[in-house]
Amino acid sequence: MSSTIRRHGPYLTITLLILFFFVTYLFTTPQPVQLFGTQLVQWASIVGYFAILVGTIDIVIFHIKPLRSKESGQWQYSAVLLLITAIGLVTGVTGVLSGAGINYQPFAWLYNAIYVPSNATIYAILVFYIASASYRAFRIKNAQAAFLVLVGFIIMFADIGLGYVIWPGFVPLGNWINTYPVAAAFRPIIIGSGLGVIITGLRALLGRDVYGR
Amino acid sequence: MTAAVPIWDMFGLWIGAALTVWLFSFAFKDNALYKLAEHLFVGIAAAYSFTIAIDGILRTGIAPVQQGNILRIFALILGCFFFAKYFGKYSWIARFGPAFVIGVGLGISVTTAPEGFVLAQVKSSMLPLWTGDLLQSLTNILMTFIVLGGLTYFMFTFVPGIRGVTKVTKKTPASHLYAVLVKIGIYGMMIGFGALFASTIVSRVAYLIGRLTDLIASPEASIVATILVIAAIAYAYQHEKKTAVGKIEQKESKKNP
Amino acid sequence: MNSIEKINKILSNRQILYLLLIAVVLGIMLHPLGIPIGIAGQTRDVYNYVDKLPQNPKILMDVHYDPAGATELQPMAGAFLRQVITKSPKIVFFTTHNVGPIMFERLKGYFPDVFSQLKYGDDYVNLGFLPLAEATFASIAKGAQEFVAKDVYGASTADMPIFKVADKAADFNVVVLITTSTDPVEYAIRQWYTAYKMPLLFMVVAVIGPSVQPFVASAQAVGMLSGQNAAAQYELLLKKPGSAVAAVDAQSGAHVLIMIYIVLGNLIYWPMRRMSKKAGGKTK
Amino acid sequence: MHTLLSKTIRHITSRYLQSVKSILTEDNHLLSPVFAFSAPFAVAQQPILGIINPGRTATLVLLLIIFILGYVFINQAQKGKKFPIRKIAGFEAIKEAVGRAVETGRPILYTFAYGNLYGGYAPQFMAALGILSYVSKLAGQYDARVITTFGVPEAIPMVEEIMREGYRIGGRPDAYTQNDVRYQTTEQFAYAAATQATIIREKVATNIMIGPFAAEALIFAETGAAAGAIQIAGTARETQIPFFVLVCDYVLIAEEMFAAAALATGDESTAAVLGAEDVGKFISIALIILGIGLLTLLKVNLGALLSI
Repeated sequence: MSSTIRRHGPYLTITLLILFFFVTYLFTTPQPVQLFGTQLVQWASIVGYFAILVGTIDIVIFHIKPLRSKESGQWQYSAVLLLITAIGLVTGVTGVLSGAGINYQPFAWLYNAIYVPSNATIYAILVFYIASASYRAFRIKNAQAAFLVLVGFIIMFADIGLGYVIWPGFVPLGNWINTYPVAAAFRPIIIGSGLGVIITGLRALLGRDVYGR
Repeated sequence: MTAAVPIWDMFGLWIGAALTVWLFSFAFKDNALYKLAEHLFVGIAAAYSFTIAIDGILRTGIAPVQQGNILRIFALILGCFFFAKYFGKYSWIARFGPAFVIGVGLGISVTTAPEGFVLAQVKSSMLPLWTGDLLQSLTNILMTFIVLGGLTYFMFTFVPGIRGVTKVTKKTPASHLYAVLVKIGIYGMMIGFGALFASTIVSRVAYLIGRLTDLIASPEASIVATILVIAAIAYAYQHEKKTAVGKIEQKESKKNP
Repeated sequence: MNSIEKINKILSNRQILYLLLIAVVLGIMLHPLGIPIGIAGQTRDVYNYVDKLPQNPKILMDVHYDPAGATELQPMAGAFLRQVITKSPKIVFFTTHNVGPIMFERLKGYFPDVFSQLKYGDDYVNLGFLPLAEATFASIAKGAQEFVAKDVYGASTADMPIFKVADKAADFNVVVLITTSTDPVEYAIRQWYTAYKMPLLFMVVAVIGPSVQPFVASAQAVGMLSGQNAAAQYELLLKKPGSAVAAVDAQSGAHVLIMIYIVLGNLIYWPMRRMSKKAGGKTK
Repeated sequence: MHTLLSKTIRHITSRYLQSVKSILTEDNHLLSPVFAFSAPFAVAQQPILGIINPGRTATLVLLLIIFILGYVFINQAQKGKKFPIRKIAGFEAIKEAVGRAVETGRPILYTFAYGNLYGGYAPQFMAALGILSYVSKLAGQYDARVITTFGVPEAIPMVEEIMREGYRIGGRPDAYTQNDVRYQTTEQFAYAAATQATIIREKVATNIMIGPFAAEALIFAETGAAAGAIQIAGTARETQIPFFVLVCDYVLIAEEMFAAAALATGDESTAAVLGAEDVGKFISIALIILGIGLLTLLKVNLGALLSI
């Protein structure tokens, strides 16, 4: 019995939930059923917090390993990481439990000094990659690439002030490309992803692999 | 306390500037200071996420239970299932947490995707080919072909000529039409990708502007951090020459000049 | 090595390009040029839409961005708030990005002129971070107050007056989704527009702008602002230029540098291809 | 900072506002933004047939068509019916790419992004794992080394299993080492930095990136190009496709990666499901053509029918 639950339980849970929402969304159902549906989505949302907790624990575990084995060139960094995590957790959890939340001053100082600038910078590095990629890759190798480059240039001119100075028409032209052909170009991808969701739902209904095995 | 705040603020600014410069140095060369900054970032991010999740559980999970919404306790129980994966014997329980999330997630997305992602897009693709205005009409015709071409491109199984893979395929009108539509689909997508590429440059440059704005705010810190990072990069080059990888690289470069 | 190969070597030196890029952006930021900006139709549509909102509009705002995206999105959010503040709005803020609570505090600090006119609990409320999941969007639509028992500051939401008028999907006049990612856009389309026909207004980073375009074109969203240039245009339409307007000159500079590199890359590409063909080598 | 910013703003503003006045009065639309169906459709208020929620009939019909057809197709596939899949250039290039690694004696890098298996990106991860099984089999056959980097904690045992199995089928079970399966945390840039370092340090000959990549896509593609690797990429995250199209040698655009996964695993039921999806696209095409025809010739609005 318990082995049946272990193996089929998760799939059965998924199937039942999909069927429940299928019925309640498409057909008229009594009020209590609707309210139960509201409870279900609220729970599913709150469970998301626990997934974040697990992700954090995974990162800590990942960095304990090199520290234990004294992996050369890595354990020092892992030690720094674990230290800062510990400091952050102590200040953060103190703040939350004391009622000040994330605005607890020491914790706020930590994230304002370290997290905010690092987060912004690590994305900003990408500007360098896109610059060098532009030089090396934005080349008219064939007709398709020529098309891509042409559209790219028009949009670039439309996006910056200089384009407007060169020819004021760049702004409406860019706007036209964005609102009409670009919308049309991404439409098949969106229709495809919508159908993909339906198909994933079908696979889940049939108890096939959605996650794991 | 009042006297301490500016000192801490100053210290925070310096750390922020140093981290900015050190992380930027990665684009030039991987070095020790970059790694230090990266690990500080990941460490604090982990602590931050953990804290904010605990905060969230208190606000949306435990507080309602205290206020009398007893059913909310199921959310907490389902959440605790996630931790079962760390206890070998009970790790099978851990699959029920994700199963619940997947079930609800698919349940609400499968029912809304047909209208939101398929039918709405189909409806707005039904454009009149002649509206009386030449430019609008040409635009509609262009859009129609791009959409139809793209949809054809993403068909994988029911494609003309596919069953004759082993035989010599004959050109039928259907396969000609298919080839033309696929070509239109590819070119249509290139318009989209070109626009996307150009827009991406806007975003990435904006990030850089944002960072430089902050660096200008604390010039002394930025300059000190830059000098440190130049030293670190120089050290990384020196170190690389000494290590085995560096030696192999040098040998290879001698072999193939 | 002939001259073309030499030029190619200099141009493909990443370090030189990176330094040039920093120099150009930094230089223009310190000495702005004052290039005029043209206003795109899409931005004006958003401006007009907000302009036509009724008095006391009920607004739901998802602050889904991080410090990186703030450069583009914070000016948009601020400009929107400045435009709507004249109508004495009721705004429910929440965030599905874990850095969102910080970004909200920064938004508040950056636009004191807006928030000083709003009373917390009566005119606006911040529900804090909620997990980024489709279920979160569905839960909010079914009743924000019942879902989140305590706001980001730990105060009970049960007796806040704002939730008497702005709680469920049907209450809101417009939903503003400020986002760096396509995930919340998709969730909003499915759980807010499709299920409840809530009017969506997107404010997105330029990276995802084009891929969100079909939703705007099919009228599933009432409008979209995409990227720093749209933020600058919006600020200009409001006649309250801010940090986005200040940044567009540096944008122009960086773009011109990148365009020059693209053109040079193409000018070099063809002779090099011919050369390598002559040498019998394979091009890549 | 504020003084500098405000100085900058004041400096520019004075010049801008002059031009703004004229801009404000112009209409910069090339076309008026009016679409055929830009106004929301009138939605029925009463339940249809007494039980179906108003406005959701079309959804029900579409869902039922695809569910039923999908079920029938899967059944047919299990009974031996073949669902041939069209040629996919990116998939066919994998053989060539593995060959390149064998020739040069350098490893293949296979990376498939970061995340978890219970979010919306699970299908993409599963497709990536399917293609990995194909790559590891080829590597086993032709004596190449595959290094896998990823940031999906739940996938660690699956990847180990797939790699071991692949080498075993290829006839070299001893070629598998745990060291080549590298889980690199769910933190985006920690994963990105680690994978990038792998590309450089291992001097990979072939770089295969398939999965729901975010901003790190460009970092990998650029680094791989700098390392001179032959690159195959695939993602259904449309924001990253342009970089792959420009920088990589072969790209699986959006859903092509699912089709490639079906080809890679040879699983007929996956191909059958693709068939059901194609029916959905075929319905879309038919509706669009019909709708356009009715609208252009008879001025009849099919869209309204779809809104019941």
